[in-house]
Amino acid sequence: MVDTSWAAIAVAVPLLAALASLWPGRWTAVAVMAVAVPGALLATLGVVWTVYEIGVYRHPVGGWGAPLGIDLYVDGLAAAFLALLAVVAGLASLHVLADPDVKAMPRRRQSLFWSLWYWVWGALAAMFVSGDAFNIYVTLELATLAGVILVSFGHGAVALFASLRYLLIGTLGALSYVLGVALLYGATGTLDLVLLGERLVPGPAVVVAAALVTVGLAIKAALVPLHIWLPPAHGSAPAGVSAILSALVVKAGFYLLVRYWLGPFVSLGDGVATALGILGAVGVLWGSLNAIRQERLKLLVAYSTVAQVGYLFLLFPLAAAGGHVMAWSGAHLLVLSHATAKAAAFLAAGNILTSQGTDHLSEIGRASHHHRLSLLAFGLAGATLMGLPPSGGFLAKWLMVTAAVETGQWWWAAVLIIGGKLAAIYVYRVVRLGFVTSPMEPPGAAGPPRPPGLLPVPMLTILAALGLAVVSVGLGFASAPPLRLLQIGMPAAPGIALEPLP
Amino acid sequence: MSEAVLMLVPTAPLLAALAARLVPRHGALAATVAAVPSVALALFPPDRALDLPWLLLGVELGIDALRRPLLLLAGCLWLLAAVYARAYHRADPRSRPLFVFFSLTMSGNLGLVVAFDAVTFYLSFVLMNLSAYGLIRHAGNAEARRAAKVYIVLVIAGEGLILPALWLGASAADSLALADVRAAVAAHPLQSWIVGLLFFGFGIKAGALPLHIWLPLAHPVAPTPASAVLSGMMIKAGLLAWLVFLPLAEASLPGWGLAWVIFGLAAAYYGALMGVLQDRPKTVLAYSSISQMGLMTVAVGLALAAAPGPAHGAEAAKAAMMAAVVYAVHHGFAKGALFLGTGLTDHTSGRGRLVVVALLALPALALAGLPPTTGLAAKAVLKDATAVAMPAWQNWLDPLLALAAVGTTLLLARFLVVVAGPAANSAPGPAGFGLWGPWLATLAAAAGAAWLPFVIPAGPAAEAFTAGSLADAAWPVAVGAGVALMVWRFFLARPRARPIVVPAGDILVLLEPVGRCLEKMGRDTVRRLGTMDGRWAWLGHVLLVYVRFAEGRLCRLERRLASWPILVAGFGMLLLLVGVIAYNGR
Amino acid sequence: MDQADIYILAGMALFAIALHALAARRHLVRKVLAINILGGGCFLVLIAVARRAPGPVADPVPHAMVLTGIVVAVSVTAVALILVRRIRSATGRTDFPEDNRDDRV
Amino acid sequence: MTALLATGGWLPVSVVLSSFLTGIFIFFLREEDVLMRSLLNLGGAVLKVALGILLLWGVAQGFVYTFVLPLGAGLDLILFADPLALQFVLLSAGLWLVTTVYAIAFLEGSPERSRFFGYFSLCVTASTGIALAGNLLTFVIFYEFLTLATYPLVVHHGTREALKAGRTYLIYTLGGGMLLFIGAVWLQGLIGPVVFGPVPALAETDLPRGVLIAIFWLIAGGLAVKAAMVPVHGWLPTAMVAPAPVSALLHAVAVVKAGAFGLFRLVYDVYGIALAGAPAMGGLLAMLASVTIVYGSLRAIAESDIKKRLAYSTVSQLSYIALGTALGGPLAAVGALAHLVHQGLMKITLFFCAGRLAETYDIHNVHELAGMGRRMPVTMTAFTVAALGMIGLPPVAGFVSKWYLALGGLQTGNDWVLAVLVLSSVLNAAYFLPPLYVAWFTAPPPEARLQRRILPGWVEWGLLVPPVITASLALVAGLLAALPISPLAWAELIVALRYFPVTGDGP
Repeated sequence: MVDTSWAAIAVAVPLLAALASLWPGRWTAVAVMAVAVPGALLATLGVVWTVYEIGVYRHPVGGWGAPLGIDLYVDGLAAAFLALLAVVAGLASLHVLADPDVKAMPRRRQSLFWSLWYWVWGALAAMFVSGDAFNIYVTLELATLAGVILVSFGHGAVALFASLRYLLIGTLGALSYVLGVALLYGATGTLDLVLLGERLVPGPAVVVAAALVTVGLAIKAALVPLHIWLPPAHGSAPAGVSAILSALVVKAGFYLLVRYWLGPFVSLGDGVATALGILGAVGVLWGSLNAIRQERLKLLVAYSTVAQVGYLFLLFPLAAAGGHVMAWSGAHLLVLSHATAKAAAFLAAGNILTSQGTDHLSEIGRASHHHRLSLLAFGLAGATLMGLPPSGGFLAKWLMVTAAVETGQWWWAAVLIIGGKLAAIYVYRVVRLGFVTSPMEPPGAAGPPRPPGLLPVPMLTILAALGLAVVSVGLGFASAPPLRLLQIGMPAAPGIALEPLP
Repeated sequence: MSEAVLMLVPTAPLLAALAARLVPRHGALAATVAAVPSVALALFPPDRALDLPWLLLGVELGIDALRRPLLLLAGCLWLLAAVYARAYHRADPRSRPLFVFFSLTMSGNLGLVVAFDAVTFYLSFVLMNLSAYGLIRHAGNAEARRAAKVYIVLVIAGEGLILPALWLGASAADSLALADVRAAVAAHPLQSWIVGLLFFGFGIKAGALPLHIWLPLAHPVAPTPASAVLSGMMIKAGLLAWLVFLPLAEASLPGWGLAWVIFGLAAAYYGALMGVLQDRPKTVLAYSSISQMGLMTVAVGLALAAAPGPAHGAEAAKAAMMAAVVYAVHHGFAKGALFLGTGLTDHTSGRGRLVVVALLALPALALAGLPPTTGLAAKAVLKDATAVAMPAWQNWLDPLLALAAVGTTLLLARFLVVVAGPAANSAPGPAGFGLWGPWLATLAAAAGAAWLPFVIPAGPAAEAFTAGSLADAAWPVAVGAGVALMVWRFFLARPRARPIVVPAGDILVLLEPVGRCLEKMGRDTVRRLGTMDGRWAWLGHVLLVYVRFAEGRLCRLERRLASWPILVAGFGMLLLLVGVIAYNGR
Repeated sequence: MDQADIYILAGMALFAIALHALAARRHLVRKVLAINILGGGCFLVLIAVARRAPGPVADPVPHAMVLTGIVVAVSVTAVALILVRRIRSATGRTDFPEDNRDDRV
Repeated sequence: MTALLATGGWLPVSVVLSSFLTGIFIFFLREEDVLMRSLLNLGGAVLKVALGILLLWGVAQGFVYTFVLPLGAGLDLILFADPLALQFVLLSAGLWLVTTVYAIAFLEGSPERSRFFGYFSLCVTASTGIALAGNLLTFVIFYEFLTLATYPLVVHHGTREALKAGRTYLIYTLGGGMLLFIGAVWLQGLIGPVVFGPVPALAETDLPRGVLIAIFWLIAGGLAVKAAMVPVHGWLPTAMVAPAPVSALLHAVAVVKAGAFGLFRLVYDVYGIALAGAPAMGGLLAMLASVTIVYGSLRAIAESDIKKRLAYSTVSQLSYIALGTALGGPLAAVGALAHLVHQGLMKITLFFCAGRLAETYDIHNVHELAGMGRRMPVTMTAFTVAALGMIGLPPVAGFVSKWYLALGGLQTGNDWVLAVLVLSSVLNAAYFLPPLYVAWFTAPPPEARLQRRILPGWVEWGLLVPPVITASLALVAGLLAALPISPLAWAELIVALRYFPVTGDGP
């Protein structure tokens, strides 16, 4: 019998780290990290291994079992998201550890920061392995709450406004969700997602509940037109925070929508799937166009998130139309590669901002040599955002377009492709800066001296960004294991035979 | 393995070119040595062809009855010209590039003579043509530049005509061997196209009528030794090309044959007429070459038209081909001697000059066909060929050929007058043995080479000396000389008489403005093409304006989305939307 | 329509009213209050759902959910109020820039 | 040794990786580590050539090399070595080696060399990847990778002009990549994985004709961008702002050839000539290629900037390959494939020479070449050989490919091809002979007006030897075209495999 408690450990480690971090001091941060990051990675590996070994499983925490205790529900999707969380948050932790902005905070604020940091991590981990609708609400709200406070660590009043707006809108989404869950419970008498699917009888109350759940989660996932909280929040938070918010917290909304709409809500028909797809498509175009006109790097990256999340929603119509395996694989590979790429992009942007004090595009070009590696990381991440090979984004788009072609819905393919080209425009606006011969530094063989007014960037922060970027590109080659993992426990669409697992 | 020496024919001059580049002092010597293998092979030909399947697309070199006299001519002329050039260009500061081009041209010229396959022939032809540009351009003055420009334009045009003909032939033959190509052309559905392309493509080199315009320009400006080979051998390349590519002895094309004959005769008369109206010795000689090439063109025409018949057609055509070759050898040596002698007149004065002019009369008379020169034999062979190949044409062709001889006589009389006149340029130095020696050798060769048994078969050679043919040959010379004398006596000898002079290149003077106009038009068109990309710039501007406009709208809309009432309204609408759709879909 | 249904509808009405407040009220504290009322509406629905369980005893699970929800709501409110105060002290404002037509950021 | 050779797919992978790893290492070198960087560069290049030759030897022995990396969801990354792939691999690897020598000398003392050489290596990685790609997906991956790796080289100078050119480059190539992507995914969505092999993927298809044509033109359109066919050629001349080695290797060989190579794969290995020869596909493509050939030549005449003229000449010459591919018929295909190599050798020589002229005498314009034949005889000789080859004069290699193209046109009954080739030859002469004339036959301006830049001795050699080598190769490739190891013979082998397949395994 395989030990199934790895999932619980993967949740517990960051939560314990959140507690431990409350003890102030830099060494605490280092020590906690030295334990928590490898610990979480190890636990995640355990989860992945377990899923590979025994497939989908439930782990009753403390042995109580549902419905009294809390059951952890782990399938390939959950394991993949856990792994993503561990990798992204782990590398981002390195960045935060070396981030001069964080180091400049007072000690108590630093410890608070770290505590909240692990809190988000723990909340997300708990959410991914949660099979219970209400637990999801709690974890969702915890992640939001911790995220909000982390955003408020950013510079100036803009960050405060952004975090309050994020809090209010996020809570609106969470409450809408919980209202929906209440109605669902009223209709079915269960909170367990699997049981819910079995017991769900479509009726007016269920329809209202589904609408509330869907729209509430859409807010969390920043689906256009409910995305307006995202750019200011992600644009003004500290770099590491923006990274995990954009890479993971937003994806959580999508993750839950997948859980519901490829789970219990399947019986509500394809219409909503198409609507979600259309909104996603609008999001792709709208987010990209807005990203193109941004003058600030972090806002550009933030709007790019709005666009990239839009792609994910194409999963619903594609899966509904039968392009199941391809769409499922593609969309989730896109989640993985986009999360890593977006985190890399935010960390790179943060490095530039920290060093130069501004992230206005017109200013960055003046010190491009100094930001070389950061821009390289951004460029690599950009390849994924554009969907260019050899990156995970490319393969993901290939799969999704194939799904669109196979199901005869070429218009979704058009969205994917046009979005890629728009992404190329905004990525290009940044990447070209890396090649400007800058007037601030006379080029010379001995390497230019640091221009005045630029702060040094710790190597660790750069490496964290580069590492994430490399992961996102590498997913284009090493995509077989994650794709295999993702297909474990993949909800079967009617009439589609799953590929046999090797 | 004696056939392996054939490889030396084109490669020895290539090495000489390299030597001339590296050791400029001995450029002429290298060129001289480089011509030796050709002469030797012409005298002692290998009995087999050299097959080099690994080279290019497969190279085959060889010497046959057709090529042997021409190889002899080419080898001797290049050799003698090289020796001559050694002395002639002793003081020339630009002798280094000259000998490089000289040797390269030689390589091409000799190579095409021994080429048995189309690619090697074409390669040699191109090499010769392009390198000759350097010879013509050598003087570097405006006249030379003009001549070179006209030359290169025609050469490129010629390539453009030759290539498709070669491709068509080689494609149909599925082989590169010239013999196969000829056979394929004989049966090709596009035969007229190919023959036409060949006529004009190689006609440029052979000085065929409307395409001759480069010759009178090029010969006077090229250094004398170069002119000698240019006129003596290089223009024969066009002739040889006709002989090896046209389906001679494979098919009878009377129509094309007639065209060739007509063009040939026209060139013979036209060249004589225009040549008489020139006032520079080398220009006169150039026109003489055009005129003489006309006669060889007639021979090709005869071969082309040779009446078909079992066994007879092929033999007849071969006779006509040999006539062309014999004539080429005769003319080549004579013209070489004339050119080299003309060069000598610039370097001599007084008595020496008189001697030169007197000796120059010998090849001149030979060209006119005066007995007992090679000219007589050549003309006899040509006449025989007419009789064998196209008896039907004989009764009008013979008189016309005789008339051409009158023209030749007149032309050469004019040459002698011009060359005896005051020297065009001051003599750079006295002529030593370095100039005299090769020239005299050329004279000797001109007198003797054609009598070699493999050039003129014994039969026609003996036949040439029968009384009838002697008389036949003599009267045009006499008439020509008489006319010349009369013209001189009653017209030119008067004081203040001014001869009519036609500018060298005759119709070129008319063509040049047209050419310039075309060039300008071409340039303008091309330039307009270059600015065409700019034409689309307005589209970009319109797009840009539109994008800016759209961006403004975008900003406003995004800001409006960010207001709370709209957000909450959006939330509500979405709820409604999802609800309605789900309600309908359940 | 039984009593529970009325409660459910009332909760949803509360939700709707709070939504309106969230949209229409500019003062930050009012928005925080609106969120609280929003939460109140949800809890009311949950309680009503608990009442619908068969048998004499109300379903305990929704009660537990409400309790948890209240805890979350308290935390949210606390954090929101802190943020409002900090906004006030940093900028002297008590409303969002996007709600104020006069000074949009 | 034989046993080692016989083992699977490590060889194609290491061919690709040899430059990839080098490139990655170079990125992290400091600017002043000249020796280390040069050693890495040259080592990678030599290794790549050695591996390429090993691969060639193995394939000649009859081994089949296939490397498969499953990407999940039924997609595979396949690298394999067939004779066609090998030709392009050896061309890229060999010319990369030569260009590396040249580039090290050319960029001596300039900034950002680590970045330059890093991307330079990545470019070659991409082009060998394209060569060895065993299926359409792999091809697309490396094709786009090439775009990304080339962009930094185009904008290397960082000037406004360079950045503008880079933008143009990206607009074109990403647009082309998009078409290719759509076409590839569409095709793959319809028929499953498209594997390149002896039997065309669409050999027995029942897809509607309209769909086939649409997919063909999507893919061909995407490839045509890199192959710089009219009307999507605009990026190539503007990309000439890049340093000379980039123009030489990428815009003469790697990038543009990737497009041309792809067209060959598309016509022969995806559609099969029987299908792709249709008027709506191959026929139209041949027409387009012909238009490009003539148009490129005309534009080249109009340009007096040497590099721009060469660029338009590339536009024109590249379409010879497309023409030969599209015509169908074994001879035309042989011509196309031979030209793939021949044009690379000749054009890279021309760019090398142009770069050397610019570097030594600051010469950028045709008119400034006056007297250069006397001052830089070796360089100008190399230039001349290559230029004459471009015109199509024997015995330089260009003649051979033109010859086969012409015969191929006749073989397939497309007699009009002769007119195109002749017209193009004449136009080629019209723009290549003037520079030769100016260089060899006109007097140089007075010494005072023309300052020769003093370069270190090894730099002079580094700039001189590569063009001499490539020019000699171009000459030898033409002179010894009939030898069994010539590019022509290899092209004949490749074509024979497609037209006259032998039964049994291995080529």
